[in-house]
Formats: sequence, C-alpha cells, structure tokens
Amino acid sequence: MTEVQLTISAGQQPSQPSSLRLVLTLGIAGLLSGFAIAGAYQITKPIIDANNARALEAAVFKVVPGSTRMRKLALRDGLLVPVAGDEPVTDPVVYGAYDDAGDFLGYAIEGAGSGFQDIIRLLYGYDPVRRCVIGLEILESRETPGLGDKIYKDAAFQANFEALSVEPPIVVVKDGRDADNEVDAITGATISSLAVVKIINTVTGAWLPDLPPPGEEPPAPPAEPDAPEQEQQGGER
Amino acid sequence: MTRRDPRLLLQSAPFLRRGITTPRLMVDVLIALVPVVLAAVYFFGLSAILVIVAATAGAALTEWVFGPDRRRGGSLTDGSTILTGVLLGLCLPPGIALWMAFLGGAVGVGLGKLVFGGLGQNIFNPALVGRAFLQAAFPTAITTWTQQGAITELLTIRPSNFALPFMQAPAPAADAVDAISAATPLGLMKFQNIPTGVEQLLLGNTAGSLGETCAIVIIICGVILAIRRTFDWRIPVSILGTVAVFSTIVWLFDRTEYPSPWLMLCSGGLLFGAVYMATDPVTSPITPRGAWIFGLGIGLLVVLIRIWGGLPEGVMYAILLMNAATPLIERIAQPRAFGRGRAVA
Amino acid sequence: MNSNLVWIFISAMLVNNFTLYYFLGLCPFFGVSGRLKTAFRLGLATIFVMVITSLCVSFLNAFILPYAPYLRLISFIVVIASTVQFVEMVIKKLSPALFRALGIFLPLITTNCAILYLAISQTKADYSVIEGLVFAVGAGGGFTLALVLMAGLREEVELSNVPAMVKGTALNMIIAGILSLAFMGFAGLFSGT
Amino acid sequence: MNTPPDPGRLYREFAKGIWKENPVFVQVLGMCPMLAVTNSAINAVAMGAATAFVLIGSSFLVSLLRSFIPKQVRISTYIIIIATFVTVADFTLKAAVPSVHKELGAFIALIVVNCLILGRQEAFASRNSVRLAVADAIGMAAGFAFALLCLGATREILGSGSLFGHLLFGEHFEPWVIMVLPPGGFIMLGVILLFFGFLRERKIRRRTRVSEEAAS
Amino acid sequence: MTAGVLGRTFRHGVHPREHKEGTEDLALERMGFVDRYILPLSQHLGAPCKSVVAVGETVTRGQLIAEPGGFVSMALHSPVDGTVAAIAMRRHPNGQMAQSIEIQADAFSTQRMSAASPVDWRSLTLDEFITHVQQAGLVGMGGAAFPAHVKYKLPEGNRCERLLVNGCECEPYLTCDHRLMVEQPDAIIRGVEILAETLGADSSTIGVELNKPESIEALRRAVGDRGSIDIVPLKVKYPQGAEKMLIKAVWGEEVPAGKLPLDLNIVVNNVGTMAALADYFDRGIPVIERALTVAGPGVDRPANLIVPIGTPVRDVLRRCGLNTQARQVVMGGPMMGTSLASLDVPVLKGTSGLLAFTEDVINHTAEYACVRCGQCLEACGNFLNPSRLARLASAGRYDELEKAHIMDCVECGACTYTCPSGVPIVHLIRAAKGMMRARKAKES
Repeated sequence: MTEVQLTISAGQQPSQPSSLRLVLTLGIAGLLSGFAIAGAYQITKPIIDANNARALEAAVFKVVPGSTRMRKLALRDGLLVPVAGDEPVTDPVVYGAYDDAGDFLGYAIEGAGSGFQDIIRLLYGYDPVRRCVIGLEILESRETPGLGDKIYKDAAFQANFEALSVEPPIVVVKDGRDADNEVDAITGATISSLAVVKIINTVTGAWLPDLPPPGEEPPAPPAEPDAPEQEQQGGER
Repeated sequence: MTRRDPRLLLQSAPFLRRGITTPRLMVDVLIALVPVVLAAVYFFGLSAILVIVAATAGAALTEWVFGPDRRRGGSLTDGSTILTGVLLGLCLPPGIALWMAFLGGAVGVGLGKLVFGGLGQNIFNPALVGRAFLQAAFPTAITTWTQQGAITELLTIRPSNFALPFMQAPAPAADAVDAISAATPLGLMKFQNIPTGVEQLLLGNTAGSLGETCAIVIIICGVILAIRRTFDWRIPVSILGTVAVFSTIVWLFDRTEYPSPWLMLCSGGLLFGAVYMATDPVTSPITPRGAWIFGLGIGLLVVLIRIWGGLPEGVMYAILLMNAATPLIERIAQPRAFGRGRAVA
Repeated sequence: MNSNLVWIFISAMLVNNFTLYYFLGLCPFFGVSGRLKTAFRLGLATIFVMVITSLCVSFLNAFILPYAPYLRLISFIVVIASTVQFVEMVIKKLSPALFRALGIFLPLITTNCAILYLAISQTKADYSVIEGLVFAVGAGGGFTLALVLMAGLREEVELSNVPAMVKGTALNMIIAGILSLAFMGFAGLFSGT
Repeated sequence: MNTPPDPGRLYREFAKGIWKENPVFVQVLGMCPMLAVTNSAINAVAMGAATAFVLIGSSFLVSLLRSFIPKQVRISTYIIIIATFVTVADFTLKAAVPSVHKELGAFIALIVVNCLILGRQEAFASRNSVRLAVADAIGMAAGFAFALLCLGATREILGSGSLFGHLLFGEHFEPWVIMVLPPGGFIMLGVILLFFGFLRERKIRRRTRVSEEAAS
Repeated sequence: MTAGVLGRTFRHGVHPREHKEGTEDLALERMGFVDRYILPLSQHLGAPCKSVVAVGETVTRGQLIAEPGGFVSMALHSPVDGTVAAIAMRRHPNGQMAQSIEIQADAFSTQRMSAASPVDWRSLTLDEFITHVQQAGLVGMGGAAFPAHVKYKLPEGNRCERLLVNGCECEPYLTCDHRLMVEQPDAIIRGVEILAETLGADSSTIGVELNKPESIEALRRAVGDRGSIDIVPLKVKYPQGAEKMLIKAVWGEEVPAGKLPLDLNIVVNNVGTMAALADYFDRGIPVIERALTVAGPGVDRPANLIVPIGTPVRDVLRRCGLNTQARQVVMGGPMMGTSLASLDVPVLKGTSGLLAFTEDVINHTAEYACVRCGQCLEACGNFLNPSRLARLASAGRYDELEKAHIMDCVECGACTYTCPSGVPIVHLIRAAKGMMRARKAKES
C-alpha cells in the first residue's frame, strides 16, 4: 500500500520564509476559498432549495392522495400557524395538504426512528376526520435491500397504509390483517415493518392532542405559488 | 571412509506415529453427521438430499479446480471440503434453490478457505462463510422455511429447489403443501411471542434448516464425538452453558416476553452450531482456556442477538465473530509452560 | 432518552460500524492493522481525537455554522487538523512516553475520513453534546474493535501459506468482507422494537 | 521548466494513471469512496466525476501556485484548495442531480480526505509544470473513475440485475443482494484484486520461464 | 504388578504402543569381539576428548586412550586389546564425520581384563570423586550422554538432598535398562549407595514404570530391608524418562523453566549409570561396554546385548540377524533416536538401542496442514504450544519463538507422534533452535 507521507506540521522547522509570509499565504488562501465557496453557495442555494421544496411537495401530495397544494404549519403556543416554506423554525412542523379548491384534506407528518440498520425517516398522511393514516412515503432508510427495503418498494405493504386506523394504536400482524388498525408484516422483514409502525404510533401519539379539531385547520395557501415563483423568492433572499 | 548407505531411509525422530490422521478425523465427523442427514431426510424428504449434494458439489468442485495441491484435486482427499459442503447443506432451508446451495459451497470454500491457503490456514469456518454469504445475498430465499412434509411425502421434492440458475423460484401453486411457509420456533417466539414445546424441539418436528431441527439426534452425536475426542468438548459445553445461564437470567425477568432457556437451547442452530460448527478446530482457539473463552463469547453473542437483535437467530454470526476473535483469544490464553508462572515448593 | 443513548452507541459501534459498514477509515484500517499493538494504540488515539472533534463540532454547530452553513466542510477539516495538532502538542508536553508511542499515528488520523464523517453525520443527525459524545465514543470504539480484530487476523494469516496471488490487499479485502458479513449479525440490535 | 513538455511525455503522464499506476488497483488509494458508493454504476460515475473535478482543479491550482506556497504550510494550503473544490462540487451536484447527491450522501464531502488527491498534490502537482500536472490529474482521475465504474457495474449487475438502472436479465432475476451491501463491496474488490494478482503472478511466472529458457 | 497401586505420573504425555514384548524376557548376552572398533572422540555432550595414543600403538582393554578435553568432557578407554589403526575422520552416528580412534583388535588376545583394583571411594573428597567419575568415562547411560560427573559438581549453596534414579525406560522397544534392573539389581543399588553417600543425599528414589513389574520386584529384593532406597512405581507414559517429567511424576514438583533439577537440590541419574558407577568403584572397570536392545521387525533375533563401545553397528546387527527387509536403522529409541545413514558407525556410550524397521512399520504418514486440533498441546509434558511453535518455526519468527519458550522444549517428540496431520513438529523446532543458537553465537 502506498504510504502518503503527511506532515501537517506547519512552521516546525526554522526556515527562511518569515512567519508573516506563512500566515499571509494561508490567510489569502482561506480568503479566496471563502469567496469561492460563498459564491458557489449563492448560485446553487436557490436551486437546491427549490429541489428540496419540490421533493417535499411531491411527497406530501403522495401521502395525502388528491392534494395539490400544501402549506407548512408550525405548532406555536398550542396553535398551528402557517409559516413560509423557507423560514427556519424550531417548533414542531406538519404540512397541511389541500386540494385544488383549497379544501383541507389532511396532514403530512414527518417522523424518524431507528430501523433494522439505521434511522428510518418517513412522511405519512393523516386524515383527522377519519382518524386514519392515508399514505406513507419513506424519505430515508438504509434497510436491507431485497428485504427491509420492501417498506417502500412493496406495493402490498404500502397498501396497508391507505386507510389505517390509529385508534387503538397500530399493531403488526402476520398472515393477513383483520382489523382497521392492523398492518401485515413483510415476510422476513418483521423488524423493519415494526419500526415503521412504531414511528407512526409515536409521532401520531405526540401530535394528536395538539391538532385542532377537524374543520378548524389553517386555511389553504393562496393558490398561485408554483415552482418558478418559489425559485424567485429564494433568489431574492 | 564410509559412505551413506542408499538403502537406508533417513528420517527424523520420532519414528512412531499414533496413526490417527486428519482425514480420519474428518471422516469421523462425517460419520457423526449421518444420523443428522437421515433425520433431515425424514423430516424434509428428498429435498434434503438434493440440497446437501448441491452444496457439497459446489464445495468440492471449487476445491478441485482451485485447490492448492499440485496434483489437481489432491486436496480433496483430506475430506475437509466434503465436510464443509455437508455442513453447509445442513444449515440451509429445505426449499432453497439448488443453484444457491451450490454457490454457497463454492463461495465458502473459495473465499472462506482457499484464498487463505487451504486446509488449516483459514480463519473463518468455511461452511459458515458460505452460509453468511447466502444469507446476505438471498435474504428472502434463505429465510423462507417450508412446512415439514408428512412421512408419506418422503419422495416429494420442493419445486423451488429447481429454480434456474440466477433466477427466482417460480411462484408455487397456492395449494401445494410445500408452498405453505412456516416460521421457525425462534421466529415465532420473537415476532409473535408463540413458544414452541420442548418435546417438539427435541424431536425436530419444527420448521428450520435441514440439520438443525432434531435436537435429540444432534445431542447424541455430539456426545459420541466428544467421547471419541474428535473435538474439544469444552467448546460446546461452554457455549451451551453460557446460553443456559444468561437466557435463564433474562427469562426470569419476564417469562412471557423472553424465550425460556429450553427454547433457547433446543431451537435454531444452537445445538448444531455448538456441536459441528464452533468445534471446527482450525477456526477455534487451540488452548483449553481459549476454548472456554471462545464458547463464552459465542454464548453471549447468541443471547444478545436472539433477544435484543433484529434477527431471530444469531448462532452463525456469533461463531463467525468469535472466529475473528480467535487470534486475540489465543494471545491471552496460551498454556502456562512447564515450570513457569507457578511458585515451586 | 437513555435507551436512545444506548442505541446511538451500539449503532455507531456495531450495527453501523464505521469501518465495516460505511467503509470509513480504510487507509489506517488496512495500513496500520499489520501489528496488533500499533493497531490498538491507533484505535485509542482515534477515539480520543473523535471525542475532541465531537465537542468542537457541537460548539461550531451551536454558535458559528448557523450563520455560515456553507463553511461547514472547510471549518470541520480545519478543526480536525488543528485538533490533531493540538492533541499532539499536549501529549508531547504532558507525557513524552505516550507521545513516543502514539506520535507517528497522530498525523495519520487527520486523513482518517472516519473523523470527518463523524463530524458531518453528527451535524446531520442533530445530536446534542451528550449524544455527540456517545456517538464519538461508539464510533471510535467500533473502529478500534474492527482494527484490532483485523490486526489479530492478519498476524495469524502471516503464518499461513497464503497463495502469492492473494497475498496483500486482495486477502485483506476478503477478510474485511467476511468480518463485515459477520457484523451484519448485529443488525437491528437494540433498535427498540 | 519553461519549455513546454513534449506531447509524448504528456501522454505518458496521462496514461500511467489508467493502468500501470492505477490509483485503486495498483496503488490502493481512495478506498473509502471506492467501496462506499459503488453499489450502482450511476453512483460510481457521479463519484468519479466529482473526484475528477476536484483532482484536476486542485492539481491545476497547486501546480500554478507551487512557487508561491511556502513549504511549511503547503499541506494546509492544499487542504484548503481541495476543500474549496469539494464544497463547490457538493453544491453543484446537489443543485443539478439531487437524487444522486442523496445517494452519495456524505461521501462527496469525504473527497477532501481522499488520500489519492492529497497524494497527487504532494507527489506530483507541487513539483511539475501545470500541463504535466493536469495531464497527470486527468490520468489519475480517469483511472480512479475507471476502477469505480468496474466495481460499480459488477456490483450493480450482480446485486440488482441491472446496469445504469436498466434491467438486464428480466424480471425473474434473483439479485445477489450482498453485492449492494457493504460486505459485497469488500469481497468484490477483493476478487477483482485477486484477478489482478493472478495476472501479476502469471507475468512473473512467464518472465522467469523466459529467463530460465534463455539461461539454459 | 503391584496390587492396588496405580502409580504416579505427570500431566499430559502420550501412550505409544510399547513393542517391548519381543525383548523384555531376553536375558542380557555378551556380544563377542569383532576385529575393528571405532571410537569417536566426541561421544558425549560437551568438548571432545583428546587422544593420548599414537597410530600403531598397542593398547589393552580398559586402557585410557583419550583424556577429557575440558571439564564438560570425558575420558575414553579402549574396549579391546589391540593396535591403534588410525586416528582420523570417521562417520559418526549423527551423520557427520568426526575425529575418531580406530582400533584393530588383537585377534589372539583373550580380551580378559587385567585385574583392576577397586577405588576406595569413601576416602575421596567430592572433588576427587568427580575427577574419578570423569576418568571412568561415565556418561548418562539413558541416551543423552551427558557427562555424569558434571551433575555431581554442585554449585555453591546447593546440596544434593534427593537422589533420583531413572528406571522408566519409557521409550518403546527398549528393554536393556529393564534387563539390567532384573539381572543386576545389586550393582544398581550399590551404585545408588555409593553416590548417595558421597553426595550426602538424604534420600534415594528409583522410579520404575508399572510395565516392568519384574524390575520393581528385583530392585525391591535387592534393597531388602535396608530401607534407605525408595522404589516408586510410575504409570506408563511417555516421556516420563525426561528428568523434569520424572521429578514431576515422583514428587509433583516442577523444576522452574531454565533451571536444572539441581536447583531443587535433586540429582537425577539413569539406572545404567548407577550400574556403571558401581562397576568402576568396586571393580575398577571404566566404561568400555554398555547394554543395549536390538529389536524391530528388521532383525530376526532381537536381543539385549552387552556390547563393547565402538563396535560397528553392522556387526551388532549381523549378530542379531539383520534381514533383507530392513529399510531403516534407528540408533536409540524410536521417539528420540536418530536414523542411521550408514551401518559402519559405532555403538557409542549413549546408545541404548538399535532398531531395524521394515517398510511396513516405517512411518509414511502423509503430511497435511496443521488443523490446530490441539492434540500436541495435550501431548506436551512441558505445557508448550507445539502447533504454534511449529508454525512460527516454519515462518522463521525467532523472537516470537523465544517468547513462546521454544528453549523449554526437550524434543521428546510426543507432539509429532500424536499429530494427525503428520507435521514434523519436533523437527521444525529442532531446526529453529539450531538457527537461534547460531544467531546468538554470532551476536556474542
């Protein structure tokens, strides 16, 4: 194996160039690099933000079937208040999903927890009227390919979450579901199935008391915001 | 001046040998496997034979082609490769595609043994390397346990055995007997909290890998091998003892949540692994003290993985991990040389 | 909370072992695993640097990076390089014996991608200071475990008649692969379900 | 130094990186990204491109500035230069192909500590003219990308039955999941290196046989 | 067999087939004289002795022909009446050429020894006694041929408390010590008495393995009611005859590694040595002959013989009917002896047996790689890890070998005997020890 000799020992030997020159070189290098990075950041940030927003939107629309508009809602002092898409918030966040007409369809709630291999991050749709989970999207996971990754690859498993009652708490069963609150586990990936259900149960349990009663959700966002305009907004910042 | 007499054969002492050779040790273990194979056939029908033969063929062919012997295939004669193949076959599920079993044998011998220089040089148990490879490669196929056939169906062969190489098994007809998948006793306990009776475990009337279900046969063969000094009895004793102690402790905390010590001891690959896999002399510590530590480590890991891990069964991983730790164990467990370390009167 | 810490530790050390699952720190993993003693020392030094890095990163994340997120990478690398330098100096002053034992490995740690990954992933997971510390100790412990196991195996293999075509990196890769396979047994450990 | 190097030399510096001094197969450098991101061919290509961007860019800059950078702070300066390029690459990828960026994750950032890059600066760019440095960087980058692609393609073909996302063997192919898992990375690279070892040994055997024949 | 006594023993060790049945009942016979004797100047451990005769000189039986070449060296006496035919390089049983005195026997001599006078050992100081033993040419008759007197030179501060006499004869095939014990128990006991009294030992013990009940019986009878000598029956096991193993077996004590029995104030000698000692002090006869066993399927008439030192092996074997099937001749026991490259080498003072093996009994075990079965660990009486030693030795890792206590190995061969893979463990260890000694010599 080729050894790369590294001596990260700046200015150890006494030598000709003055320390001023050393500091200067490093300083200039740092400065230039700072400029370059800041520049790149400025150029790419709006695109990245737009990408993220688009991805989030797609996910929200998927987990709340029929929705075409969404809005970020933060829980402040026990109330759900709409916040701008790029505003940094420290409060818990859900997404409200609305249809073309601006009617509220459901919440998209994010959750995370440990899975078989590593953290699973997911987004699920929740219908407060029916008190049901209505859709599931796995945002991030490193579950075993071919087994645990069926939590997002297996249509049959996903179908469990199309109308899944959360009361009483969801349970995982084998060999077919008999009740509204049951999820049929993936054969050979019971742990991954359990992990998903556990995340949904925990997150739902935490959110339920704080969600406003059905019908009192914050209103739909103004109809116009489309991807290009969002991009512009980001660019102005 | 005298010259060397060409008729006289020069050798170095000692001139006597005990006469028990390495191939004989291998054959001993193979013979001790015959009852296990028979039990597998009894419970799983002809599929068992097919899977074992496929795994052995994979192992043997690899050894024959890439073996270290100058005479091609010479290294097959020591019997170790055949043993590896049979052991691998016995820890596969009955319905596995034959090409997978073959591949497992080839990988086990190729990557688990030959790259290290062949017999005696390997650091991981080749059969388990093959098994772990298959488990990682085909997680679904290798965890699909099929129901045991009735004795009248001894001759039926599972169609999934005959998947084309590199292809999935065809979807079985829904009403076929062997299409009914069954969970292993450990899986039942872990995911559905259903314990399995000890009599059932002892007799082997459960789902599982070919060779691991019938506890009583494995125990008897193990005792015979231990008496014959074919393997180091300390290893299985240490493994089983550790598992018994720790699973009892855990079980006493919550008797419904955690499996009983009997279930822990008699189910899954624990007995098979303790008797036939962990005792592979090449990959286990050579010193008696090392053997105790080795078994202790395996026992602890088995309990850890089975009870708190994501997998229902962890014997294979526990043994592989302790194989990896063997050089470290041997470092701290060298024998005390004569006249050293102890005060002499 | 408590079980979460256990999970962070076990996950970083065994389930998602930096070396065997994320392929991090492979240069020292293959480069320094020839001798058990050196491997163990390097492992300890790495744990130490990881802990300090984790603290620094927590600090950076709390006070500086919110204002200039784009400087994240460059600040991390500067922090790691100077941490290593600093640690080197401190050890030299306080315990020359330990310095002699560790000295040559310390600079190597700078290029250990495990440290940088630790910083990035601690940031991404948004760990608190305590969680970050546990994560660092777990990750460093996992690295050390893998390194020590590997070193033991390599010392063993050195006494075998390994075929010439396999000797060296190819064999090390295969050993690491099988080790990694064995570590798969830890998957799902303490995931709490 | 001022005379432009002849094209032959340029070509040689370029070509050595691809085969004779291939950074992965021969020098065994840059293992971490090599294994971590090669579970599919497309990831391998993206990683190869990002690494190439950083390597070529920093080689160019380091070689250009080599007489200005004091010896004592050279490594720090290199790291700053490399980190800059990496950050830029990171942002660009994230903006252009977010899906790939998500797959590669932190490993783009980890290009900073890829010893291949720092090694080339230290061993080559800081001592040679800009043209040679760039030729060398392109060669090394190509060699690295080639190795990544080899591994990525094999792992994807076996592990998913596809190449660049296209199914190769139809629906019923049983994928070898291990190949897209970490152990598969180690083992596959081990097997490829084994193949190289086999070629090397065969060459040595042939050479000794030839010399033996010449001697007899 | 002594009823009810299981016998003491040490831990570990092996149980090779004894093969003693062919010769254990054959009484010692005297080998006739032949016409040529070869006497290497180096028949013992330590410095070779120096010739004091010239070519052509006439010598008589029992006459001193070479003086000790140092303290760890022995005198050498002519085994026959005859003429010094040559002082030249001759093949040594160890396979090399060694300076030797060749004596042409006088064909007309009766070979009767002129009456020699007994030595009044009671009047000797210990140092004088030691000089006498050295002049008698007495070496350890057990096989290693360590000059006997060196063991009696007690270091400052040590005293011989216990005298231990080795009658184990644990090597398979060999029965000459057994015959000696059965036929000359009085000489042995006499030797023990002389030595015990001179060294001032508190107790004397003779250890005999249980497969030699006759020997035990004879020795007990010879001791009679004197009671000062203890006969201890030992369980049959190899290598019980190794000094440290014998001490462990008899008293359960371990001689610390790197130390000698002397450090525990114990002196260990072979029964053969005791008989020779008595011969010298009582009758004035130096070591000019010894008892040995000729056995193995390669000879038609196995025997226990008393053979003049220097008799060519070829003549001994011819007397015992060496047959045409013999393919290997081993000097010494089958566990620690050496195979001979030529039959024209002489019987030495340390030769306890000559074994002729035929093709069907020669070991042809195929060699497999070590499978680390651990059998060698259970065989090694020294509690070493022979498997590891062999692996380190073949890799040439001398520093680690040193740490693994390779120098504690007594090369008894039990590990190799038991190894199912046929690894020549003890051979590898021996070679590595040689290399290490050479390296050390170079360094100093």
